[in-house]
Amino acid sequence: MAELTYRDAVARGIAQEMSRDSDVVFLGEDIAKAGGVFKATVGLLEQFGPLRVRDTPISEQAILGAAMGAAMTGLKPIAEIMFSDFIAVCFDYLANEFSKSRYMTNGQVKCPLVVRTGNGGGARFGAQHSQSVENWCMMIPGLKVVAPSTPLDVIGLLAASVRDPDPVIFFEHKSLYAVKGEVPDGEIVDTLGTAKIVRPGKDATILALAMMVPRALAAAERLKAEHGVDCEVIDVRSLVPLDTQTMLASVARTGRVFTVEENPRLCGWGAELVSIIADEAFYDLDGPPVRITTPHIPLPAADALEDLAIPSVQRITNTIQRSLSA
Amino acid sequence: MAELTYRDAVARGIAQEMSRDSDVVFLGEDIAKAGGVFKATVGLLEQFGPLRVRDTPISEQAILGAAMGAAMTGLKPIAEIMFSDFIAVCFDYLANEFSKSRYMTNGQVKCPLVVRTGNGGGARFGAQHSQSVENWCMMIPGLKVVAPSTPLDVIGLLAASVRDPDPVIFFEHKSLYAVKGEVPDGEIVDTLGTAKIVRPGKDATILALAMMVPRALAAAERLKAEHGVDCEVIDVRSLVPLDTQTMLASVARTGRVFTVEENPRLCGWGAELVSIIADEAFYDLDGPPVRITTPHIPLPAADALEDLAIPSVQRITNTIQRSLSA
Amino acid sequence: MAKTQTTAAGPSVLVRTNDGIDADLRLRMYRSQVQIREAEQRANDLFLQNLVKGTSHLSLGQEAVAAGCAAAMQPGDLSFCTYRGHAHTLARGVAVEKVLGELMGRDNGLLRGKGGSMHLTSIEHGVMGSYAIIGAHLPIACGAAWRAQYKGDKDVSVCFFGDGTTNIGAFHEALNFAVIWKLPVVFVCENNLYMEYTPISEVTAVANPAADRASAYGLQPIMADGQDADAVYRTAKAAFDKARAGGGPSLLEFKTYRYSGHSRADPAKYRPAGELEHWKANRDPIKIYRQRALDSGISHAQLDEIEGSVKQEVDQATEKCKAAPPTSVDILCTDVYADGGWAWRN
Amino acid sequence: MAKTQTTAAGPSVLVRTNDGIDADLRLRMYRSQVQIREAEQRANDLFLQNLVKGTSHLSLGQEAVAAGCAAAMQPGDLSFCTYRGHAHTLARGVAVEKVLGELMGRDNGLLRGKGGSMHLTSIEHGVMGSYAIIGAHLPIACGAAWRAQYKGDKDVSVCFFGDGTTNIGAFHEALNFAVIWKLPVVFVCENNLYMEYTPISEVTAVANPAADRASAYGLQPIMADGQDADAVYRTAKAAFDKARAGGGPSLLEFKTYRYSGHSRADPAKYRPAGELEHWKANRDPIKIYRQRALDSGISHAQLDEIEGSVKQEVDQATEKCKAAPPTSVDILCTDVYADGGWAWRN
Ligand SMILES: Cc1ncc(C[n+]2csc(CCOP(=O)(O)OP(=O)(O)O)c2C)c(N)n1
Ligand SMILES: Cc1ncc(C[n+]2csc(CCOP(=O)(O)OP(=O)(O)O)c2C)c(N)n1
Ligand SMILES: [Mg+2]
Ligand SMILES: [Mg+2]
Repeated sequence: MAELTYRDAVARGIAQEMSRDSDVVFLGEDIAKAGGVFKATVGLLEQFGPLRVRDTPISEQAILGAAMGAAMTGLKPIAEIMFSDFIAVCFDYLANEFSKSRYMTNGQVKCPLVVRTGNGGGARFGAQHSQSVENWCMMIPGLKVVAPSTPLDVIGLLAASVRDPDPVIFFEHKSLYAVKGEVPDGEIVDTLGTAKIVRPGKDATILALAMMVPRALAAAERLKAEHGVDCEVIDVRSLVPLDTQTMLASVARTGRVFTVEENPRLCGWGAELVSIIADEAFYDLDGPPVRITTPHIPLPAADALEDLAIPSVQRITNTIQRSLSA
Repeated sequence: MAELTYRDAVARGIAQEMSRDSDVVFLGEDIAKAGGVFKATVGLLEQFGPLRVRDTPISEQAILGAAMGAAMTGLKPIAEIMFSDFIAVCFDYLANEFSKSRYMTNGQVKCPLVVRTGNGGGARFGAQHSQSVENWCMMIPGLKVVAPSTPLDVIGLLAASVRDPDPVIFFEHKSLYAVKGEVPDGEIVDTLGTAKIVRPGKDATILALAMMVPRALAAAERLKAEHGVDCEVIDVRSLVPLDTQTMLASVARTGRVFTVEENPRLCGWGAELVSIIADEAFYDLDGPPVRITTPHIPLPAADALEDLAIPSVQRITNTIQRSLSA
Repeated sequence: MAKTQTTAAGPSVLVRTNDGIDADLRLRMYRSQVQIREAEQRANDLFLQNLVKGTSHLSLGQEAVAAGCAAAMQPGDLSFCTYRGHAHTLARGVAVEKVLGELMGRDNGLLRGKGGSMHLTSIEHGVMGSYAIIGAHLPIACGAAWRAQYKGDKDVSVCFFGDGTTNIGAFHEALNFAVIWKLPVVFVCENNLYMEYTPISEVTAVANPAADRASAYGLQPIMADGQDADAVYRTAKAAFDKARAGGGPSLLEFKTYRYSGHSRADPAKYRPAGELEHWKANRDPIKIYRQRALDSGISHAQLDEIEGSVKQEVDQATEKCKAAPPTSVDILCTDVYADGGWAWRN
Repeated sequence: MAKTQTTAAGPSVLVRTNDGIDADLRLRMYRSQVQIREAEQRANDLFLQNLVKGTSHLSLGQEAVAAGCAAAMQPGDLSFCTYRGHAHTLARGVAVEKVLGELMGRDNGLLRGKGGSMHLTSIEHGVMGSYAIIGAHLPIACGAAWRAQYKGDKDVSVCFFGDGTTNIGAFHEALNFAVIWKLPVVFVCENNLYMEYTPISEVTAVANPAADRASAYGLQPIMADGQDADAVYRTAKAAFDKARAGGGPSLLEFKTYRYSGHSRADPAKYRPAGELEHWKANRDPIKIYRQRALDSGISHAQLDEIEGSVKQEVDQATEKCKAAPPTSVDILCTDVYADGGWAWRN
């Protein structure tokens, strides 16, 4: 058992998988010699050498294309896209290429690769370096999409992603890199497609992802302390595959559901979840499902504005309290 | 009054706006001399000359980037992206550039441009040339998103898009290009952000877009004839701005709602609409909101498979009938 | 051995010599070209009979590039093709029936109808896919070559694309990437003078869209006659040999011409009068190669026999496809994920 | 007049001559460089005091490029910058207070805190934006130039970017596009030897990332010393004049060096020992230019006066920013759309 940052968990997760399987290779901008701009990949070049850990030019299409070609022919590449906003310059590979190639070729082409990327706001980086773009990937058939909220989950879900035979997009939250958590020694492997009840409760279900999980938990504590409301908090963890069973069962118990999404509102993952719950758990619901999201705006840079945009513990608390007492 | 194809309506709409305003310019691949690969822009080069109607290289980033730079400095460009699937190779401009520049610059930068693109399935073009990707754009703050279903709406909404001071993504449905409709003579200008009740009804609301509108209408007729169920069909037309009032009012009358989406399921526009309705019209609903979508798979090429994938009149009819009688 | 001759001003031009190509190889390349011609013409006929749905992009007129390159490949070498990929797929040995079946959406198709004309793929033949988003497969080919480099495998990745493709961003990224990593990948530009309907010269800053860009990646400009399978073969083989030996990537440009429109929807009215006729009369790869074969001592009879057997093969394939059932609807939701299914939820 | 000297092998090298630059212009360029130096250093100090949040990318060491280019522009010419855009923004005349205010997230900031360090924009000064996705603004600059061409406006669009940017797809698309449309746009590559932390030579197939690619677009290779504002001015002016006269685009490469890390997070440990010291001692643009000014007959006093007044300006700006209120939270949802609001629904 050791205390590890989320950042160091990334390096440990990659190292765990690279140690185990020599087909795992790693490429990206400034990831090798410099150890990554978020220092999340420090030491990997030294440990695994320049043939397996490779710096690239600023060529995101080449990075993802190369990862795909390598995956198709026997490697298990991990590709870093530095900021998830940059997915927009190589989106074709996610939207049209490695997501669809297995299906289009009647199962011939396989793409066991992982795209790791720094996602989310809170660092005052402004509109082009702060977005939460999980839904850019969730909406594409053929991808798997994961977003861990703790160091432990980083390692376990990263290992599961690397071992998964399908392309996985792995969203690391930039504002969680410095967060610490307990991590057991030895190999850690988790399971994709499993949500986690991180706080049991009976009055309402809160669905949250990544940086919104600690905020949802804090809000749940406040709701309990200040209003006597007992919320169940579920860390969604994996958007595809989606653990709808855990979420539907929770809603069946609590009768109410709230999503806490860092993304701008329209077509966020919460919309999909609400549409599933509204359809399949309609008669379990005692009141409207409510989405708490960043407003549908680009993210501002100034701290005062950014803090106001992204769902805060306060806003989560107030929204839920008001809705439950309506 | 004349009968016009959806295809010819595109050219007429562009011509109407280019005649009116010399700042309207048009660029894209094979759009000028060849009149477009879908023959939707025939005659424009002849009418407006090579300075205003310009063929480009296969450089989608250059096309959208140039449109943006021109729009920022005083022109009102219309840019064609031949197939909407190709938005993936120039997604940065939609996701990060012209959508966000006004906000980021505190209102200084304006981008009055239109991106026209051929969207949707039915032509047996396979997974990379058949997608319905309205949600790729709907989820981006700062864009407006339109998808007409009739020749008349093509002209009116295109005119409204060109005159709009914000960037508008205009989805033309490839399988509707040959469809004919009555169009009055003279100038036609419609309003963005307005849904249209295309069939009034009292038992359930069907929300549909583009090619799904005629299918929803046909299903409504069949539901009436075969099951005595009277459905209201709403052509959503504009995803951003979204005419939630028309839709919420309809659901308040009917008590039930179904979306008919051509996109693969996850994070489709229907998810967003259902999440709004489930929240704001919760107590109006007499039963679960149900989404009828293409399954969450890449689109197959073979006719038998493609027909099975995209919501058919039959599937729409059956789903609604079963759900209403459950 | 291929010899190249470098001029001060322009790209190097391949000198035709007769060495390195024996009768066997020549007959193989002849057969390959004739097979492509026949199969593509048949695809067109079937389209006219409404038996091919969707689109298709034929390589009529461009047969020598596919045949010459495939002949220069070794088993295990990998082809990355475009939507205009029937020719390259056939050239690597995929059966005509499989290709036509796919175009027709039949259950015997190469991909059982899931991919269609634009996505022909046969991993067992080294055909790593046909890509329909312009430029996307150039970086992908780099990745396959990276695997070979990393694993010490001796195969070469060969990536085919058109002149129009040289103007898209992915081209640039792939070329730079391949060179700095010294990957065993060969980029083959088939310059057929047109992008979709627009002449390439109207949209490209240089005269030779690939060769004139080679120096931007520290590469030698290499061009050859794409209507002459021998020239293609030698040029390609030199590049493949170099890549296999660890010498890194090459960028080849073959001048060629397509006889049909861009796709089945295109009557190709944009061509200047006489251009098509000129190419057909004077630059037809099969005519040129038939003469070459005769000159090298191969008999009319041998060539006629090849033609006959190819016709028969294509006829038989056509019949089989017509008789084959349409794609089974049971496969609609299979093979999205590696578990064989499409489940995105539990 | 600028003279270029073309060698057979390499790019043309600008010869330094003294013509065309009078004392006024020289003092302006000196002032501009000193102002950038002071403002950037202040930005760094404010960051260390935790008064600048988020990231920032300084142009310390690269002042001559910004100053020389801006001096060569005419009013109405348009600048397209990157995240490393403070220098170019200041050089076009935007007030230091506006820039520092923006970095500090104050209500007096250029964008009232909505954009931040990476997105400085001032349309009234012709600063058409700072773009933080590598390469995105090259096509955008083409579009602005297209408008000038179409409308018969006489302004030139000038697009600044780094060496690392030459390896991304948008660079390639923009260059080809600009040339075939013969647009009045000038692409200015500031080669500061590094992309983020990686030396540019390790990831680029050619030695001069911009100049060695010019021929791929039918352009002349043009390089100049980026530490010498006169050389920058002359090279830029020649290109702007050409563009203004309808002669089409140019691609310029200036060799330069950044003194600080890539961004505020970067201690720049990857630099070889002595490299930074060498540039500071021997290639500092302000030192070089101070000497040049003295050599041309300008007095120490004149230069000292400029330095003093710039320091005062930056001090005053700093105080104003410190005293300014934080960005008003009322603007969170304004200016998403042209109606001033963000309403995506009724
Ligand atoms: C990114 C992208 N843009 C546009 C297209 C549409 N398109 C398909 S083929 C083609 C022309 C390609 O020309 P070229 O590369 O010369 O190949 P050819 O068809 O001549 O073999 C175009 C524009 C596409 N498939 N992908
Ligand atoms: C598409 C994209 N990829 C990566 C980045 C991250 N990034 C920001 S600056 C930079 C280095 C740019 O190097 P260069 O073009 O030389 O400019 P410099 O910073 O040296 O001025 C990188 C990789 C980005 N902003 N956008
Ligand atoms: Mg071509
Ligand atoms: Mg640099």
